[in-house]
Amino acid sequence: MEKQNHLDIYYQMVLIRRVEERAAELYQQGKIGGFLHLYIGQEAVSTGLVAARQPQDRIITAYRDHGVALNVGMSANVVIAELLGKATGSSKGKGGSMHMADVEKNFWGGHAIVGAHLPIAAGMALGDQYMESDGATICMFGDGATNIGFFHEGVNLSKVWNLPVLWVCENNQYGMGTTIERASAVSEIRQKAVGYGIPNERVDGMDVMAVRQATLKALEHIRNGNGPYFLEIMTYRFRGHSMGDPERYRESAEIKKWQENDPIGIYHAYLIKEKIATTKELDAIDEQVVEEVQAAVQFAESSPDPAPEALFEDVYAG
Amino acid sequence: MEKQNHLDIYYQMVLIRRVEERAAELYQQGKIGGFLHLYIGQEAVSTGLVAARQPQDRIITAYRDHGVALNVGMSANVVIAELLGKATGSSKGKGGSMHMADVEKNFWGGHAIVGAHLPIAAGMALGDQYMESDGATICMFGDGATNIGFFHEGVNLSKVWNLPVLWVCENNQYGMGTTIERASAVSEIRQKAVGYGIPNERVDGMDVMAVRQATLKALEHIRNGNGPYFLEIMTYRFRGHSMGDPERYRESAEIKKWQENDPIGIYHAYLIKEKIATTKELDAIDEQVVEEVQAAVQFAESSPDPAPEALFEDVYAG
Amino acid sequence: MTETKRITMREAISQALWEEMERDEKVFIMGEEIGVWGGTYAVTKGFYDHFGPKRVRDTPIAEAAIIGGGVGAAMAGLRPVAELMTINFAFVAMDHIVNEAAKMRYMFGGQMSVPLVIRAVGGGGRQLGATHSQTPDVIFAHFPGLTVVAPGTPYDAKGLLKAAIRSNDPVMFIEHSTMYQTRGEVPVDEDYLVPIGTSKIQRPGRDVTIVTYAKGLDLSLKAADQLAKEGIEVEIVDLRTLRPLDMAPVLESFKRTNRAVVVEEGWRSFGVGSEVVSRIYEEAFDYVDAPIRRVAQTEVPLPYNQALEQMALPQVADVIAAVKEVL
Amino acid sequence: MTETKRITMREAISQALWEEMERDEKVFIMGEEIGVWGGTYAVTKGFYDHFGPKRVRDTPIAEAAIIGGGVGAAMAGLRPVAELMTINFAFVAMDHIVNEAAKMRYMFGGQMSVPLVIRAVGGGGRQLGATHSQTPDVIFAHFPGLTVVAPGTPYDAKGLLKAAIRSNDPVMFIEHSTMYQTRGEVPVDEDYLVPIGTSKIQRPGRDVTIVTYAKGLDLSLKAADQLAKEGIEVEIVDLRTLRPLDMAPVLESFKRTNRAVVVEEGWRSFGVGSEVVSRIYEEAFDYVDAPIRRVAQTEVPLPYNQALEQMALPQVADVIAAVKEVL
Ligand SMILES: Cc1ncc(C[n+]2csc(CCOP(=O)(O)OP(=O)(O)O)c2C)c(N)n1
Ligand SMILES: Cc1ncc(C[n+]2csc(CCOP(=O)(O)OP(=O)(O)O)c2C)c(N)n1
Ligand SMILES: [Mg+2]
Ligand SMILES: [Mg+2]
Repeated sequence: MEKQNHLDIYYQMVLIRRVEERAAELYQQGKIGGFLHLYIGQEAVSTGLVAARQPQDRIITAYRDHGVALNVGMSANVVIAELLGKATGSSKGKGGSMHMADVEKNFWGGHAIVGAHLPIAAGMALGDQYMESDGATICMFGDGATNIGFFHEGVNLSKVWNLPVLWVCENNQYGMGTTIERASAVSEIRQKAVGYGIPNERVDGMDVMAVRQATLKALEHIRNGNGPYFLEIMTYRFRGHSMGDPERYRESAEIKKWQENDPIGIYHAYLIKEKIATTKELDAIDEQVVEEVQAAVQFAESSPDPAPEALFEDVYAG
Repeated sequence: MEKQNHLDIYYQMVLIRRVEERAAELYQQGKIGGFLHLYIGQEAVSTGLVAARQPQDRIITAYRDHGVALNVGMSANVVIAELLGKATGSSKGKGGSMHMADVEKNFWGGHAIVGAHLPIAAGMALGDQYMESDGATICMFGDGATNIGFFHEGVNLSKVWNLPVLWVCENNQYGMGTTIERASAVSEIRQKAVGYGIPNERVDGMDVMAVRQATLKALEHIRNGNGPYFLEIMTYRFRGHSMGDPERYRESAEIKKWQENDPIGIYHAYLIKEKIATTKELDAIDEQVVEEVQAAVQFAESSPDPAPEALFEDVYAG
Repeated sequence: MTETKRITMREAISQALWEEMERDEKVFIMGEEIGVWGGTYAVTKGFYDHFGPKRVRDTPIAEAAIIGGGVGAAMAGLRPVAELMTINFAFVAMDHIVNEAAKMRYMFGGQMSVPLVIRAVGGGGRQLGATHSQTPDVIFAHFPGLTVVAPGTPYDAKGLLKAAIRSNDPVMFIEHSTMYQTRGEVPVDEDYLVPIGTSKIQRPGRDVTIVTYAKGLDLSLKAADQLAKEGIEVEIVDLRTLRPLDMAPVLESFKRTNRAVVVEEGWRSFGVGSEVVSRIYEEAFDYVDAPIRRVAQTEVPLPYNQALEQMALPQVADVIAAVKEVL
Repeated sequence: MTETKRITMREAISQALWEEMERDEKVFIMGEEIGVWGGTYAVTKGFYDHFGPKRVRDTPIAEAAIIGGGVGAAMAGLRPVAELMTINFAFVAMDHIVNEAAKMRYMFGGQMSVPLVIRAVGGGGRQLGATHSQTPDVIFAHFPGLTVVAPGTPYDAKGLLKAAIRSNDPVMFIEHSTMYQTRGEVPVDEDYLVPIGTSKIQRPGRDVTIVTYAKGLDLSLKAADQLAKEGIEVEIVDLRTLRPLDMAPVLESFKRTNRAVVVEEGWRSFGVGSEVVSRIYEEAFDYVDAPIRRVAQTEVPLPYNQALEQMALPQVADVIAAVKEVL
């Protein structure tokens, strides 16, 4: 990996963090409505995945989607504008936080119905297989999502049809307020892949390099025509499930413990220790991000609302 | 096991066979409408299961339900009357072949939507657990049914809540015209149970004693409070999926091979060999069954259709 | 006179659940985040601590198992109240609602009952986007065998939910996410019930009949207040139950006013209003003085942007305009 | 004059699929038993041998994967025709139909298209029991973003299915299991299409307008023949598409006849008829000479027993009686 790649990864993780911190403020100010699911604490997962993919690889995820959006190169401008429901937002203000997407960048969206995008991901992978592209589809979902029927049907189909799909369970150990043990028959999620005969691996999701490495290996397996692969990536969300979560279900000590494992901090330390970058260089990135986010908020706030006619647009392709 | 139990098992298997042979004729004569799924070839499965259960154990199955109906002690009269849609049928002529049930006998029905009865079975088992009964729920389903989301959700829930349910996959190797390999990620169905951490076993479903034995063991496990158990029972249907199946998907040689393994023939030989019964005794049962079925057809044919008012009955309990 | 207390819709629903659980050991609740979390709309806050994990059951995210499990438990003799976190997730459990719960009794000639209540909160107006903002009540009402209840006041919510829990049939009980703070007088008596399948005049008036339910009641009451200032007195009939649909009070009112507007939050086409309009014409044709109007949601998936979303949702002003049109 | 050939509904649908698969490599079919078996209604017989397993894809019994997979493949640029063995299983895939396929484009501001056709055969009358005999077409028509087509003649079936496959939107294409043998003239030209969203007069007449579709058309045509013998000339307008609903030919006809009956196979309450009736009154109030009548299914889950089932289903005699009532 080139130095520039490393810096870019660092940049992406910091960008996600800062965008979301600002989003939380904008939410508190009533400028963002609906649900807002923050990715803070989980940045290494999407960043590592995207760092390992090729342009022809699709990515699709659930509603906790700001990370992927920024990783694939959507600007903070269109992301924040979408959060504010503006016409300049990535989904023209119609999608909001849960529905970021940029099809040009092969990011096929955040999806709000738990697990529903798994069969869809299988279908997209079928598209690539059918058209003999060598692209894979990376499909991310939560630990909680592995208990819904959609998971079963999507994963089973991928194996039966040997589809080029990388299943990625982001195991942040809770589905809203429910621990894995209270919702899932097995608490090591990768064990579920065994029931489908799909090769699988558990990965430290606080270490962006580990995620990238595992993803590279998995994508190679898939690109060689071996069908689906399954990653369980261990992570933790530092914030509530969404804004307004009373968080009665976990101790603050547990959160603290995980926060000491901050994926950005870990990567920062790694870059310094391995002498890949200097503190000064990273500080410069930190500053750049702050400015970028500031500008993005300004862009978004000064952007127009969708025109009334927009209400009727895009119901049908026609 | 007492001799009488053995004779009763033999009787049940022969009864199922003869009732269904007659049903096939009645179907051809246009006296039975809708779908008719024959159990011929699979008799040892339901017979072995029911032979092992206690009265407090519920049983529920899919649309291929004549076997269970007769095993639990529903008379050939009410079964055939139901096939003919008569008022004297077990579901008053409203259910037909796919919807036999006798709640008094703890048989909770044949169910026509593939896999939908699995979550329902989990719910019934919850009922028993909640009410501190020591009954278990035996839930039967096909190999094809293990690919639907309902399977996943029902089985997962049973493990999470430690429910007293015995999952029984009747692996007859086809879901309609589709072999397991073309529909399921794993071709040994019991492997799916591993993904839920549920103890499991594969059983020879042409051997009624083997089915009974495995069921006894499984029910004991469940009754001891250890939660769900999973049996994969290997069997084969000698007839088409339902009446009118073109059977383009399998060779007649394959059917022949399995027919040599007739569960009734095997059990007959066993009873003689082990000197449990004499040929004469078994012949007598054969004859008794023929008469019983003949009488049942007469009963059914001479029974009245439901009264027109019945159309409006039982939509609501009120 | 019956003693009453002024409480919110949230409290009314919560009390109904609490009281019925206290009254009957066989009543229990299950659903996503109803226990430890206390319910995403805080309706079941405190239940887990009081009733414990046996009767307040957090479930996996598995709607078919929630409803299917509820159907099975009900068949086994319990009285489950299964909660769908939102009605939008009912589509995930659709088969168990319309094919299993609704048909079980009939299909087996009356051998089985499914005394299951499905609580589901729906409605738009909270910027939750297209998949999370629906008011698809009408599609459930299409299925015989199901009972569909959708109250618009705390009084009705409490009385109907208690009646639903005591009913031996499956009941889809629909709440509206923007109405939990709605206040109203509710009897203190723990045995008061509102009979399922009865419509009710919520506001008397002589000029126009508004037929509505749930969120539509809210809009209609506000519209009525404003219209009253202009001397227009609307009578508001609240359906409360969509199946079985009680048209008697609607027809009785219409035969006096000879004019009607139907107000609902869901999409217009193939909505609740279409049925109500058809029935009025079928059963009171000779009393019609003006074309009956429908107020409903613009037929687009609901957008996130607040202004657009509000444009699509029916508003008080739309109700007022429709009333004036039929006058 | 266009050359035509007399074929069955089954052949018409089969030809549409075959021709579109020949025309466009991106069109493929997937579903349960459509390949090796040849389709449970033999519609895709011979397809597997001709097009091979890549384009004729047997699936597991997993309706959410069939429709969800179809949505994904469509998003990726293919043109899947996903078959639900029967429309009753659509409930298992309900979320993917009404929340995913129908909303994908809107929710992402037009970035994605879902050119998916969902073929589903429905209808009663074959003694398949309550869960397998439904005609729930109306509930799909309630959702904006979805297109719902339900042809009643081979001509329309072929032309509409071809148009559906070429459409860039998700289309629910509903067939009726008792109509596969219905015969009619169909153009030989492989590029003839029937535009989606257009109703059509299937039989001209001056006395009463019957509005119907699918199986209802069958009943109505038979009723019309009998009524003609008594000198009553009904005009039959076939909706063909339920969403978007084209009311223009209905209103045009109604303004001439001033009398209407709406005929459908599904349940009456909250059915297709309610919407049609409401729209006629809304848009042609001054032309109404008699209350409009609806002919529909009795509101019970369909029983297995043949006599009872037929009692519940609308019959030709019911159509005739309704026509006489409005005259
Ligand atoms: C079908 C469905 N059921 C319920 C919900 C409500 N819901 C949204 S997120 C969520 C928890 C999901 O947990 P997990 O999959 O672990 O993802 P995480 O939020 O932890 O990233 C739930 C229950 C939903 N959106 N869709
Ligand atoms: C949800 C659903 N999808 C499809 C069908 C149609 N169908 C009925 S039986 C069947 C095959 C089931 O196979 P399996 O579970 O192996 O049971 P078997 O018939 O072999 O006993 C199918 C596809 C259905 N009834 N329900
Ligand atoms: Mg999680
Ligand atoms: Mg099978």
